Amino acid sequence: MRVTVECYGASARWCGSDAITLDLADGATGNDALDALAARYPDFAARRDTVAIAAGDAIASPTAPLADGDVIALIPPVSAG
Amino acid sequence: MRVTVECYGASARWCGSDAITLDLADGATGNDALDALAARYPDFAARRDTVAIAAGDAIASPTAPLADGDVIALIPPVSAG
Amino acid sequence: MSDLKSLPRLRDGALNLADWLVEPQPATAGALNLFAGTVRNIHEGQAVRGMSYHAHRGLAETRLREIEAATEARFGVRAVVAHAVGELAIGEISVVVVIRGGHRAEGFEACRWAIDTIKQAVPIWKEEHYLDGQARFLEGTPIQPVESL
Amino acid sequence: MSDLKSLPRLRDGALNLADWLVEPQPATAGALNLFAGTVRNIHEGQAVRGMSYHAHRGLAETRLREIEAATEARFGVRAVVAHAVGELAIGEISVVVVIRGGHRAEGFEACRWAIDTIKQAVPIWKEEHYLDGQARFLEGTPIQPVESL
Repeated sequence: MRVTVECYGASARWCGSDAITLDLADGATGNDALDALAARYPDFAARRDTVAIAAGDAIASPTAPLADGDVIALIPPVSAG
Repeated sequence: MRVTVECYGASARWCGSDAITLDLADGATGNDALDALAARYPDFAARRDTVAIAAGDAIASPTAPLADGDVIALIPPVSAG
Repeated sequence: MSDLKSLPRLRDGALNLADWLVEPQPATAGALNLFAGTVRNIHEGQAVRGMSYHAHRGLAETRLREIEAATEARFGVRAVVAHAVGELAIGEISVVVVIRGGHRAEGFEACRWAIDTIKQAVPIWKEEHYLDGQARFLEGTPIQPVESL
Repeated sequence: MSDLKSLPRLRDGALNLADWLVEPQPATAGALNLFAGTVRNIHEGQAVRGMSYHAHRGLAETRLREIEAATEARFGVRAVVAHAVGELAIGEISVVVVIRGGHRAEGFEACRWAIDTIKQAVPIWKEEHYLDGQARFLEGTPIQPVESL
């Protein structure tokens, strides 16, 4: 299945792009998507454990299964204020 | 000697007037003025120890001697804000 | 824009927030803290219709400026404080503290210290007017020196 | 006066204080606390010329409203919060918290909690632009749920 990953804040620098398309096995979770990114982008791999995933306008569990066509967002450590 | 006492805030209620003239012995201090007021006004006597004295735009020591013609101010407990 | 520092800190009638916020934020500052005190419609269960603020004007002006300077020196911030005198209605502003500082930690501390000190060191007295027509001076705290607080 | 509660909390460009102070003080409130964050001209020794604020707009808007509601529930006050997105110059306002409450104790606590929570729970990222032409995303903190703070 195919999942689109939107890269917010510094995560776009770590992955070299604002949006990435991943081909994942059926039943893959958010964690599987993060693993795929970490395998591909060393700068992302170093920060993987600080990054949350959003789906729509909410934080998503990294253990929930994704579906074909899903769009998820990388939420790196925040610096609002 | 003669001293004028200006009564601020609730002290005007305790003494029944905004300003009082006291006749005091030469060399009398702020404390002597407060004693004279306490002797005359029971409502003031009950609050005497909570009241400060100002002279000009500063708090004055109650042990400093007064001079004929001095004007002092009663500063009862404050409630600014 | 007038030079705020040159104006009196004691004003007749309710304060207007915008008057006390006209200064620009210093380029080195990252935090702006404001506190304003307003007249409430109830006090210890009694319905209030308004408040009169009485002051020893000379000493109050001196003390407000001392508090401003002490706040700046203690916390390394810019401070402006002001207090109203006279009749105020419910919701109107009686006191303002504005702090401009590097970071929020000292901004909050400076703002809190300034308003706490104003309440204990400035010769101003609140006289509450109740809906039933009665009026009463509020109990206060014996006046403290600015630097003791 | 528009109904502030119905407007977005995330705004393009620098915030204007007056926009966030239009609501009347409730008659039961005696304290108004405001905090505003502004862009500083120096960060860790480097000269800064401006800041870009990037956001996950949908989640940031949701989180800002959650923080407003949580502040009101926790501290028994009225709260309004807002955050800027986009390019800001030195001295401009990036974030505002307005608290209207009964007394100053809860006003200061609510204001501090709201800004501390915004900094840890809202998906916004600061990109600093330096005088030498470089730019850098600031290190942040892993995003936290509002209610954990």
